[in-house]
Amino acid sequence: MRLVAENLAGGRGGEILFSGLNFALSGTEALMITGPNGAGKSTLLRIIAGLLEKTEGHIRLDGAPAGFENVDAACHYLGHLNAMKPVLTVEENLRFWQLFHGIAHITVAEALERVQLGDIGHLPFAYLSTGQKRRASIARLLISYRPVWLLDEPTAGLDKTSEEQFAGLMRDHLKGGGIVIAATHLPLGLDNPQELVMGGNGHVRTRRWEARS
Amino acid sequence: MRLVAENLAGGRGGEILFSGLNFALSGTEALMITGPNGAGKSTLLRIIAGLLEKTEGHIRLDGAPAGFENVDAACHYLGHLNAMKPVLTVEENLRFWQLFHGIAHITVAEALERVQLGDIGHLPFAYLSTGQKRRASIARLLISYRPVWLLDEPTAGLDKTSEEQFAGLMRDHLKGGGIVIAATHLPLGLDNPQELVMGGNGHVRTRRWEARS
Amino acid sequence: MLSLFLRDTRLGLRAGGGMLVGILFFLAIIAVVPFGVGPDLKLLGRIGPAMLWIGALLATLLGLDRLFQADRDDGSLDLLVMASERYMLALTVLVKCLAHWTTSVLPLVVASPLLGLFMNMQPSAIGATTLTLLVGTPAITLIGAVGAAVAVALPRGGLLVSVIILPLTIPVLIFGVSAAYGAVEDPAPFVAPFLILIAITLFFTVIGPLAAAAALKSSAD
Amino acid sequence: MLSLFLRDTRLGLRAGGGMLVGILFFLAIIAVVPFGVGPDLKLLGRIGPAMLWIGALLATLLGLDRLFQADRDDGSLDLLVMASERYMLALTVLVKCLAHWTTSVLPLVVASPLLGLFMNMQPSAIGATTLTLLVGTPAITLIGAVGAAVAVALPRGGLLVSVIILPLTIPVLIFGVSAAYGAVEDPAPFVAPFLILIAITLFFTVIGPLAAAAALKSSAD
Amino acid sequence: MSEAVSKAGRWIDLANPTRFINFAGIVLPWLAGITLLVLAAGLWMSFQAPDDYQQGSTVKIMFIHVPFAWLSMMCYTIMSISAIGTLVWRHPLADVSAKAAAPIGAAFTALALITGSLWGKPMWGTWWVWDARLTSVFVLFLMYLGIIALTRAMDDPAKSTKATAILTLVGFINIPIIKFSVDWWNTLHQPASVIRMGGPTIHPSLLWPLLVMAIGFTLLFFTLHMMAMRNEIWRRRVVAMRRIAARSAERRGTQ
Amino acid sequence: MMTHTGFVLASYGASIIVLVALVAWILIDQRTQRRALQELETRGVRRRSEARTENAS
Ligand code: HEM
Ligand SMILES: Nc1ncnc2c1ncn2[C@@H]1O[C@H](COP(=O)(O)OP(=O)(O)OP(=O)(O)O)[C@@H](O)[C@H]1O
Ligand SMILES: Nc1ncnc2c1ncn2[C@@H]1O[C@H](COP(=O)(O)OP(=O)(O)OP(=O)(O)O)[C@@H](O)[C@H]1O
Ligand SMILES: [Mg+2]
Ligand SMILES: [Mg+2]
Repeated sequence: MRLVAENLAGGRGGEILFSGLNFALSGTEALMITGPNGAGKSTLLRIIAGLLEKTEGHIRLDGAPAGFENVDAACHYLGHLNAMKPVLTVEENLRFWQLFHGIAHITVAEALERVQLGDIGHLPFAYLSTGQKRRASIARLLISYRPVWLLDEPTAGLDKTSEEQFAGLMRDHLKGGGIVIAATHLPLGLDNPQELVMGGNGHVRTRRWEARS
Repeated sequence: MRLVAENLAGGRGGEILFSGLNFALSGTEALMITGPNGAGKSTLLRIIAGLLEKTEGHIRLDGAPAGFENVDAACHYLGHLNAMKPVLTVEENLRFWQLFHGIAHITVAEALERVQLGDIGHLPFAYLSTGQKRRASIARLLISYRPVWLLDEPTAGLDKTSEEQFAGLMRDHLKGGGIVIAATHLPLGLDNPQELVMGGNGHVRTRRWEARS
Repeated sequence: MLSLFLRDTRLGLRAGGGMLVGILFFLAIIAVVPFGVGPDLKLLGRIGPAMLWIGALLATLLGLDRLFQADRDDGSLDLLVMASERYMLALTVLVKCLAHWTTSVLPLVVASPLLGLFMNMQPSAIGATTLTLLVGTPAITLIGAVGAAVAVALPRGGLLVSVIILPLTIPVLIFGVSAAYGAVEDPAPFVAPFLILIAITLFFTVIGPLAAAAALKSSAD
Repeated sequence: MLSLFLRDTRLGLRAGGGMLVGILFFLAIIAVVPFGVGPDLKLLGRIGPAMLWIGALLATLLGLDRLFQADRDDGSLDLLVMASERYMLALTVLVKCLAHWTTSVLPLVVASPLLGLFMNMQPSAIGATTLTLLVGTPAITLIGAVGAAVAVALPRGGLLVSVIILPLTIPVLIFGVSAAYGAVEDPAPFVAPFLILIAITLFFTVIGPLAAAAALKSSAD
Repeated sequence: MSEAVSKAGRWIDLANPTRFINFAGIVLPWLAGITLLVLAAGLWMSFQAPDDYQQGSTVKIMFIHVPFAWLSMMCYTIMSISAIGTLVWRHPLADVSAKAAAPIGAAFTALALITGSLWGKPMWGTWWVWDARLTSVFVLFLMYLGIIALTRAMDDPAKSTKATAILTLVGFINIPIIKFSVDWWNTLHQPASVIRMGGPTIHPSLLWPLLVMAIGFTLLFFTLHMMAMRNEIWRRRVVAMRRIAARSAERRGTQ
Repeated sequence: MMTHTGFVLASYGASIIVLVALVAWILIDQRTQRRALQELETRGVRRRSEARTENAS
């Protein structure tokens, strides 16, 4: 499986934020998108997810597993918002997304266990702390299978332990042949991701991630 | 001026999260609250802000400047949510809060300049990126004067440069005799803050902040 | 899809006052119209079906503006739109409309016979009105869904949604009311307008979700 | 406080598309009525005041449930509550209600004479209805504000309380309409129900904000 | 995408906004002049026209009422055509045209309603009845206002374009209803006497002033429409340039 | 009964008022936009497509 973006350009409100973007990720590879605030990281992720029109270029998934030929359908998108209803319990929320997304992977209880929310599933989502909310949303990625994960600042609000656990989850996903694309300001603890630095003035450059201070 | 908390206990939904908490901060001092997700950091901040009932104990402000005798009235609270209306422009939002909070400090334009949003004030708030939104909320702290700043994960979503700039703003506030209390998972770049580690199991301990990896 | 329906009905019942407000409207009409009509019970009975229809129309509007807005505010809408490969987005819209109708309009249809009694309507008129409401109100919800989808890009579309859709709901009202009268008054036909009403509902069952889906697709940003 | 009023009116106007939408909304509602009850001018003239009042009820309730919810969702409510040392919270509530009333109900009151013409109402009935609307609708807003505050405080139990609170609007409706008719029809009195209406509004001007403020205070979490 | 552009390039070139503005700059003064002349002539002719034996001097209202009524429908038709242009060819000018026409159409519809009411009071004895013709024109007025509200409600025109176009097209059903309401339902209102099968039935002494006035108001409509379109194009440019200014300023700030 | 000059005058008057208001609004709008454009141009802001169209024409 290969996710290929060719000559991608995107913008907001009629104005181009980046253009001529190329990258190719095969299964087990991760891409980190970094850059200053307002550079267009979230915009790029939303374009890959098919939530925004691209101004130019192509994205395609080569050799995708059956059922995931379409890029949108192959992606899990974890945005800034958690996509959970505050009045429903965590379990109700997750069970809904599992049924809705289909292709169940692990059970809701198991997923909650993995994000250390095992005994909190019965609480209304509104009752969770910020980090717990984020972890519950991360559980959403686990309960239905999708080969590509699109993550927008996934670790915002997580404590150190959860951050490491989440890195573990991402590594598992990569090991299983998945792809991870994450926009972030913080190191994510991945082994050797590609990095895409968005300059905030249309400049884009790709490099290998090196541990930063 | 001294902010004193004595034997403070607080909880959520009838369950005690922490108790027997004591701290005292004089002007120019900062307190960082750390601890795992769900430990009660936000709860503690909301109790200090008067938004939640405390289960036990006292908080008082000794020798406060005139007009700030009451703790609530002396605090700026920056929560997870930005308290801005998406349809209004950044400037309209800030000008509203300045008028509403009173005690104008610096002008809206100046504040926007300080958070590097100088020329973006006329855009509707909804058009900003996550980090820009956060910076706009930080500008809210600057336009009206309050001696105490209560900050809940203030740097979530900020890029490296803005993080440093924000550290500078906090240092200025401290230098001016103010107090900063911040709940955070990330180092904030303050010189020598007190640290309050919340254990997630009712244990609380105070120590001096040491740079962590 | 069943899961979406269940979630939305659950939300509607747990949080929203939609159901209640609909019935409040009926109450308001019953409390207020007799003042205008005076003690003339016959007249009251005559305008009963029209009043029930107007009440139902207005009650359906309430809360309709939040049909997609709520999902957009918490980010669910993104995921619903992204899933359009698996489920046609129009189907998702249809299911959401169905859930909205079940929680906020159906109670009102169920309550309408009781109100008919208060309005001194004949049994046949009561039956006909209830039937036309049952058949016709889904069309209003579906038309409203288009308005709600168009306005979702607005942070608070409220009034605008109603304004856009009210003129479009007029045909539903006309045929609903005339079918209800057709069952009672002799010269007026019942079957013809009733069939038209069914046709309108079926038409909007197809067109409404498609149009709303198109609007939602282009609104995501 | 003026700033809060300005912000909320601005929000109401900007998001809904402006004052235009408000007036348009009532025009649309009133246009719907003749389609329902038929073009009988005499009948329209008689039920006119009742219809205007029902339209006003709808307009007031639209968006009212989000009065505090919107502020809570974006975190503003916390800051409003924290400022209760500077401004009494009840005052804040009152100002918010006033802004809501100005943006969504006042246009109706202003437009009601025009609508009266369309409904073929007599000049005296038009005057009386406008006057009662002006005096009575604030009470509906204030009652609704209590409901909205309670709903914010108890997201899951809110429905129950709304069941108790919202029907309180019915008496306002009844006195408003009966005063409007009192001005036209001879046997019915005008002054008595009108005074009661004023009393209700004054009562809720005091009680409503206090109750809502109490609910909000205890809701913050 | 790029092939489509080159194929349709000629069309877009002919009607690209910059060209349109240049074109409007040349045409507008002439158009405005002719409009004024024809309107003046029409006014003079209407005051010369004899009173009607049935309707007395109120027949003078006809000379404005009927053109306003016609224009209200024509304007909506133009908007519907523009809507098709938006949906099918995605032509930027089509959207501008629809948006610019809406307030003008609303004004003409309001005038048709006002003059009709003012004519109705002496002729029918009432300002307003809910008959098919009047009601459908009233609904047309509501549609105009709804479209205006929708286009104004979003500050990013790209967002409301499609929705407005669809709404406009859906509302077009109303136009035949207005036109034929007098034939389909029996109403108080006059049946068609000018634009009808089998030629006009109206007396020439009234017909000529009416026609001249109608032409004058039509010209007025086109003049105003062109001006409003030009304004709209400029407005969009200003918005775009403001954004660019803001963005470049911010970049300077962060670096 | 045959003279209803008031109604005639009222309808002509109303028409003139509405039309004058419409024309005035369009003219004012025109002036506003022109001013704004000029102001932006003096500040040296250019549209992105401007270079392209200038080359083409
Ligand atoms: C508010 C009230 C009225 C409205 C909305 C209205 C609307 C219209 C419309 C839309 C047309 C164009 C019809 C077409 O082209 O087929 C029209 C034409 C006309 N109206 Fe009215 N009208 C009103 C009142 C009146 C009154 C009171 C009179 C006279 C007693 C009148 C006399 C006419 C005549 C003579 C025509 C020309 C018909 C023809 O030659 O086709 N209208 N009106
Ligand atoms: N809904 C929107 N409408 C118009 N412009 C927007 C919108 N959202 C973002 N923008 C603009 O697009 C640019 C890029 O935003 P984006 O959210 O992609 O940035 P980002 O790289 O994710 O930044 P951050 O690190 O702050 O999350 C910003 O300048 C922003 O002002
Ligand atoms: N509104 C609420 N109602 C009931 N319980 C709540 C509510 N909000 C939080 N809690 C519970 O209170 C506990 C502490 O939450 P709090 O938000 O204070 O944590 P925190 O230390 O800020 O965590 P984080 O680092 O994730 O922000 C959590 O276990 C949470 O489940
Ligand atoms: Mg972002
Ligand atoms: Mg927290």
